[in-house]
Amino acid sequence: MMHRLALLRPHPVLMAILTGLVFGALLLLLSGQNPLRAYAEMVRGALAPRNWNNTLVWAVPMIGMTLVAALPLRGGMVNLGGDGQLVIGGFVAAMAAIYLPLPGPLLAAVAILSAMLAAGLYAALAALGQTVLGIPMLISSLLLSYPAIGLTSWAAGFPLRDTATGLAQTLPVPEAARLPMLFGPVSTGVVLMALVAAVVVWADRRSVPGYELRMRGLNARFARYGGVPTARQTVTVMFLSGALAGLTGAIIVLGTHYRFINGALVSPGYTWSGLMAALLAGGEPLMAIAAGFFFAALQTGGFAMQREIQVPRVLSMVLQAIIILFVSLRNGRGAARKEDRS
Amino acid sequence: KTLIFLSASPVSVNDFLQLGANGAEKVAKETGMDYKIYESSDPTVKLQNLEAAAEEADIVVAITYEYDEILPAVAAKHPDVQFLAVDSCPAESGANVHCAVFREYEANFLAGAEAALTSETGQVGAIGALDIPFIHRYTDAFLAGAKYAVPDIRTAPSLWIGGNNPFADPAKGQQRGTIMASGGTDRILAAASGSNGGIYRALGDFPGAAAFGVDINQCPQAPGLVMDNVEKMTDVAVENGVRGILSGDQPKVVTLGLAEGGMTLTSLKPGITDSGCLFEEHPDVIEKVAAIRDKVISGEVVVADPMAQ
Amino acid sequence: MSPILLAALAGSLCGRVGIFNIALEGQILVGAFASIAGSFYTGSALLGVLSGILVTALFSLILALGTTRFRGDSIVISVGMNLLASGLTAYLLRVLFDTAGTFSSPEIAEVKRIVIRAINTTPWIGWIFSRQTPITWAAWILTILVTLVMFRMPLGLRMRGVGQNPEAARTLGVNVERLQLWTVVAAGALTGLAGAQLSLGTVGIFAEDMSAGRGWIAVVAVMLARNHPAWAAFVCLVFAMADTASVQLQAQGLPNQLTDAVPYVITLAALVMGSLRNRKRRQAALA
Amino acid sequence: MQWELETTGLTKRYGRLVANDAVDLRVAAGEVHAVMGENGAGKSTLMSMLYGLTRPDEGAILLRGQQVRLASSLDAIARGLGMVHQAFKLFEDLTVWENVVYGAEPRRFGFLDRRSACTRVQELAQRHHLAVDVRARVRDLSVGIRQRVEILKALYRDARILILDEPTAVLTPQERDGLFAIIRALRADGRTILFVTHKLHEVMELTDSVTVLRQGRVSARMRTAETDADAIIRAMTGRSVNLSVARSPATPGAEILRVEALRVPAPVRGAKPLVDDISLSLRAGEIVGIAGVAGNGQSELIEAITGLRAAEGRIHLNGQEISGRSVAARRAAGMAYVPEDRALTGTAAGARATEALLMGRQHDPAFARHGVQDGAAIAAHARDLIQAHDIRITSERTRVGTLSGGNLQKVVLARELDFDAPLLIAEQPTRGVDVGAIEAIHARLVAERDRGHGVLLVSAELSEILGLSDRILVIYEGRLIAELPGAEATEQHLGLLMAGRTQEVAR
Ligand SMILES: Nc1ncnc2c1ncn2[C@@H]1O[C@H](COP(=O)(O)OP(=O)(O)OP(=O)(O)O)[C@@H](O)[C@H]1O
Ligand SMILES: Nc1ncnc2c1ncn2[C@@H]1O[C@H](COP(=O)(O)OP(=O)(O)OP(=O)(O)O)[C@@H](O)[C@H]1O
Ligand SMILES: [Mg+2]
Ligand SMILES: [Mg+2]
Repeated sequence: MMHRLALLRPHPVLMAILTGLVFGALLLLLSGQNPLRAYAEMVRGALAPRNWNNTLVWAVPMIGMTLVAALPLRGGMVNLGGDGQLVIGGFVAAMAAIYLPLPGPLLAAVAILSAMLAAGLYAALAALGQTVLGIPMLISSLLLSYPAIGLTSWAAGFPLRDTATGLAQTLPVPEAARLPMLFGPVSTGVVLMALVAAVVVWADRRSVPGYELRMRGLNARFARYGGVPTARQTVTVMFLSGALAGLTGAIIVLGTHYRFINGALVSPGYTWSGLMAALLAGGEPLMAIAAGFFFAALQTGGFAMQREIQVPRVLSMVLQAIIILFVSLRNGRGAARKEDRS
Repeated sequence: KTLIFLSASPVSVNDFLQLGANGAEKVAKETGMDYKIYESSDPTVKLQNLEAAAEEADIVVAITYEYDEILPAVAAKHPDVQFLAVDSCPAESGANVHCAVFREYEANFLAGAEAALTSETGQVGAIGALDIPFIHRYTDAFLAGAKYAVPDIRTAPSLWIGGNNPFADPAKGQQRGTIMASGGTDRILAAASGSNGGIYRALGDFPGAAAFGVDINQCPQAPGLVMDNVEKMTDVAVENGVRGILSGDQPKVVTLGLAEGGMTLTSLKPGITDSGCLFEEHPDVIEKVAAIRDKVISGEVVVADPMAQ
Repeated sequence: MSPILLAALAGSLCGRVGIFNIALEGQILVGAFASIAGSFYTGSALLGVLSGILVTALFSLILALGTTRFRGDSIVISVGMNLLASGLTAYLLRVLFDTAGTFSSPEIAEVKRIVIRAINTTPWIGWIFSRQTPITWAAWILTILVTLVMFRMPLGLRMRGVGQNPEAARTLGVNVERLQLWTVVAAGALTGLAGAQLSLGTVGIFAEDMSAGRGWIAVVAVMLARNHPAWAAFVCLVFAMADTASVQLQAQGLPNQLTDAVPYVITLAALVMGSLRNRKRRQAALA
Repeated sequence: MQWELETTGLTKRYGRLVANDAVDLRVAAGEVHAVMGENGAGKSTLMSMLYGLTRPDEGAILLRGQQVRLASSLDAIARGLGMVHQAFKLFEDLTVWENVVYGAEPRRFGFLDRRSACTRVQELAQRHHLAVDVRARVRDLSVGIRQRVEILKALYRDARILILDEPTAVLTPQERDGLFAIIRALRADGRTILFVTHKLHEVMELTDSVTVLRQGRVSARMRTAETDADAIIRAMTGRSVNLSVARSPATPGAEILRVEALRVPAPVRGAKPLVDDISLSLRAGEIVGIAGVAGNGQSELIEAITGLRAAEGRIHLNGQEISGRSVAARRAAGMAYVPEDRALTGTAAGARATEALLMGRQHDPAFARHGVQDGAAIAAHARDLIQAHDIRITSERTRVGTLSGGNLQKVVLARELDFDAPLLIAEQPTRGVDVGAIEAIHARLVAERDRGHGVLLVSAELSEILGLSDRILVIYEGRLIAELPGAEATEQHLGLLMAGRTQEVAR
């Protein structure tokens, strides 16, 4: 009955977006700006052919971190440690690319894989904290972020610093390990991420592990009853989630910055935006990717808006937040998740 | 013609960015150019903004080291646009890239000397936002200057703000300031940008203690608590740079220190009266500091660049 | 540490009535902003603190109504609120005060600190007891008060019941949603006070994102203390000592990037040790 | 005549479903009044309207002739109504006295007056012969004692009219007799009791008058002394029902399941193990019933056997040792399991029928190759099961959360029977299922046995255990305390055993 009602409701997400835009317009009016002009700049800044590349560059890590959050969420788990996993991925990718004596494309591949492995293992630590020690994953994943950020930032600032610059950053990654450019600032990272996203969507719908994870998200007890090894699943899913974060970090390092720069992976807030996109979609990967893309466009548009008419781009943050809030109020989602949290 | 000022973070976050923006605006007005600011807050957007600026402007001013990586490539793609990198210089770059960089350590050295000469407890220290090489140009040079002026001065180990928000966590600044002052340090260099305010508040509880501000004259912000400021004249650097580019005689790299007037202490600026700073009570000390400055300028005293170590 | 303590009290109140509040970070930020703005416009520290409390209480209505009336998920709402707080304060900073980054002004009246002359400059003791604002002392009194209310007052009994079994509370005539709503709003007032202490009490400055993770530490404290206010206060105390110790470590020459992580690592270690102790117990529960 | 409690034309609709249709209830002061009816007849709905939990769409409630509006249970409590719910509503982590005074606490200077609260609850309990330790935590109490706490809650609020919704469903016959004594004492005290039950003999034994509901309407109103069981059944169902299953004697074959010294430790240190050294054996072609009052370890025993709960001891299934193995491995070794709670364990409300019916066989090569699901095969399988078991559902893509309880149970049964496993564990297979469906499920279980499968049946329903089991094991406080042949067991005998009174049985 409840479900039927939910299906009948007219596009709750669309309504939420509209409400967010209305609120944003009020804020703009409050500060003496023309909302239509601001929104027009935003749309142009995100979607005009000239700016399309920018959105794409932003969307790649954004979607990466969305999947990082969506994967566990699909099974009713929450990974709050995306930041830590992201920096570990980025750092390991940089280290491997700089210090491993491997030729060309192999170097990039090894760098990416080792980033995924390291970040995945780190995330699995939080999962083991839950399955072995009973520390809620919500908290252990969050806490584990801090030492990861601290350690990598120290390493980039001291022992492994590029002394040619005054910054806390590592040496540049050799040319050979860099992801080839496709067009403009868009690297082959886009292709990589698109492939990974497609695999996640497919696995969610068609694979047995995807089925098991979905059922667990709907009712963890039911999944256990049906023979799904939920403890092992927790560890596996967190490993994969972390590995995706590692991939994201590697793509940023090997495709955009060409070195590990202290703070550069965390400061854009991909992790939190991604978590929100995933929550917005209730963990459903395709919807989450769409939401992630939407947020990427919103944020890129926000930057352009600030550039063109000096409207603070934090406005796009406010828009995002309001959309999230309205979607969550309208859907009353998350009933399935309460199971795991207790 | 169009001048675009590029900042890697919102200009009002940091006083020397604001100063640079002021300089850019001033010189644009003087020379009749259109003027725009592009602010970013993130490495990816920084690149987008740089490219958008290169498309649109005739002269692009990019401030801080954060553009070192990306400037050369973008400049190469836009050979008719002139670029001025302020505060840092890309390693290899084309002819259309000019640099104006600072020797911050020189002025910090003087501030340290002034601190040592005015200290009552005989102990000085420095608080930086982050433990990164660039900020050691402030903290280490400050301590070196103190040792130079008063060889038996005690120096407290430097403290760092750190955390999630090192450049804007005044509460942590307050805590660090209190801890350092409680340890008997009464002259403290506050090299932590937005967290500085907290350091000043902390010193309010310790009669006789004073801080050294950075980038601009911060004395009015905390009356009676700031001795002097290490000023970084980014406005001068921008104005002169842009003029030089327009007239076509701007050298590839300009370094600005005490000699060029690019770095100074508030107390050493000519015609300062209403600074609100504590140094005004120590004219004798300022005289000594001015003497040290002259020695630095003449090369008699060589200040080491902590970043070069 | 008093901002963290106040936020942890707020978190344990919410937890007791069955609402998991991870919006503390954003609430502190809103409180910090509102009290600075209030103080700036009225010229009175007291009014500044009050406006911080009031505005944050209003802000927490999002969580209060969202989880009760609209049956939303508290995690999603909280994450949205954190983002909203960060964006909105930064936006208003530009609109109202025409600045970004930090805002300070001579017109901001600060909360006066209570200086105890005798110990003012004594290491440790002086740092801890002297130069504290009335808000800090209030925070400790509130800790006692909240604990008393929770375990010695009818209201606290009702709150605990609502968190455990809302259905049962409802059949006994307790208006569950209303109690939850007011608890979350009261918790919002506490976080508003936390924000006021952070901005008006400590420095008289507002800086973007100046909550800087303190709300998350409070969340961790609440989880460690299982919603017990006194235990949460104890965790906060340990955390604050770890934090102060980490500054001492800096002075020993350890880089701040490493010392920053010390409090979290200590917390993690405490969690691991605690659960190793309880491990046997749990093994009997669902495998 | 002035009725103590009266409703006129009371109506409650849930969408198109009319749960209560113009119900006229008339209860005299100082009587025990039974309300009867099949599952879903509307009994609980009526009671929750009387207690202010649900608001009627039409009609009126009159107390001693006065019409009252009950906006919340607070109103009902204020007017002297008290209710003990079908599912207890207690705070497990709070003490007995805290549970009792909750919402009406004695105060001193604004603080909770714990001492006077304790003494008042203690006195109240003594006066009404409700033996209970007022300082104990509810989580440590047995079901029977919890019920006393519920009654205490109502009495503490000075309830003149006490509503008991299926209070005996979870009690042993002996606990039930204790409850009846309490009820009689309350009646002697001048209180009025509304008593909802499915059990005819209880009505005949205890009550003064009966109201029967059928499909939301009052189908009969009678004095207990002037009626008989048959008349009530006819009023309830419109026909006569025979619940006993016709079955031939068992022909037990090889051993299917052997459990040796199974132990599930307690969650808190020092407490008694939940399952204490249980050994049992089940053969092909027999139904073994496990009888016991809810909460005596039967759920934990089953969870330990199915692998949902860690346990010590050894379990052999089909000659294979399965202790310590995963749920999946145990299922693969030949185990099907109908869990006690179809909505919380047996299915997921958000799952489509295809998904719910696949669970447990997701790795079966018929449905997946190399981890890739065969959507067509899965859908076909679901359609087959839906048809074979006559599950009323729109399509195989419908989410099972929209099904009624009986149909949801069919989904679980269909899936588990389809495993064709030599061992079927059926836990409370007919709980909350209506009479027609019960007949069908019982027939299925017997058919399983006759096909040579072993059935382990857990039920709180004595009639079900007695009617189906070839052998009966009695569980009490985590131990098996008796085994008896199904043919010889009587309800009285079993009841004593379930209460742990082995000596009295021996005598
Ligand atoms: N909140 C509700 N929403 C929709 N339908 C409901 C609701 N509560 C009860 N119903 C429906 O109303 C009818 C009457 O239910 P009620 O619980 O009163 O039956 P009952 O006689 O107490 O049954 P049982 O013997 O199983 O306890 C049922 O069909 C039930 O599904
Ligand atoms: N809380 C509720 N909200 C919405 N619908 C409900 C609720 N409870 C019951 N229903 C609906 O009422 C109907 C009857 O449900 P109920 O569980 O009482 O059936 P039942 O009597 O146990 O089932 P059956 O008649 O198949 O044995 C179903 O369609 C169910 O979806
Ligand atoms: Mg029913
Ligand atoms: Mg009922």
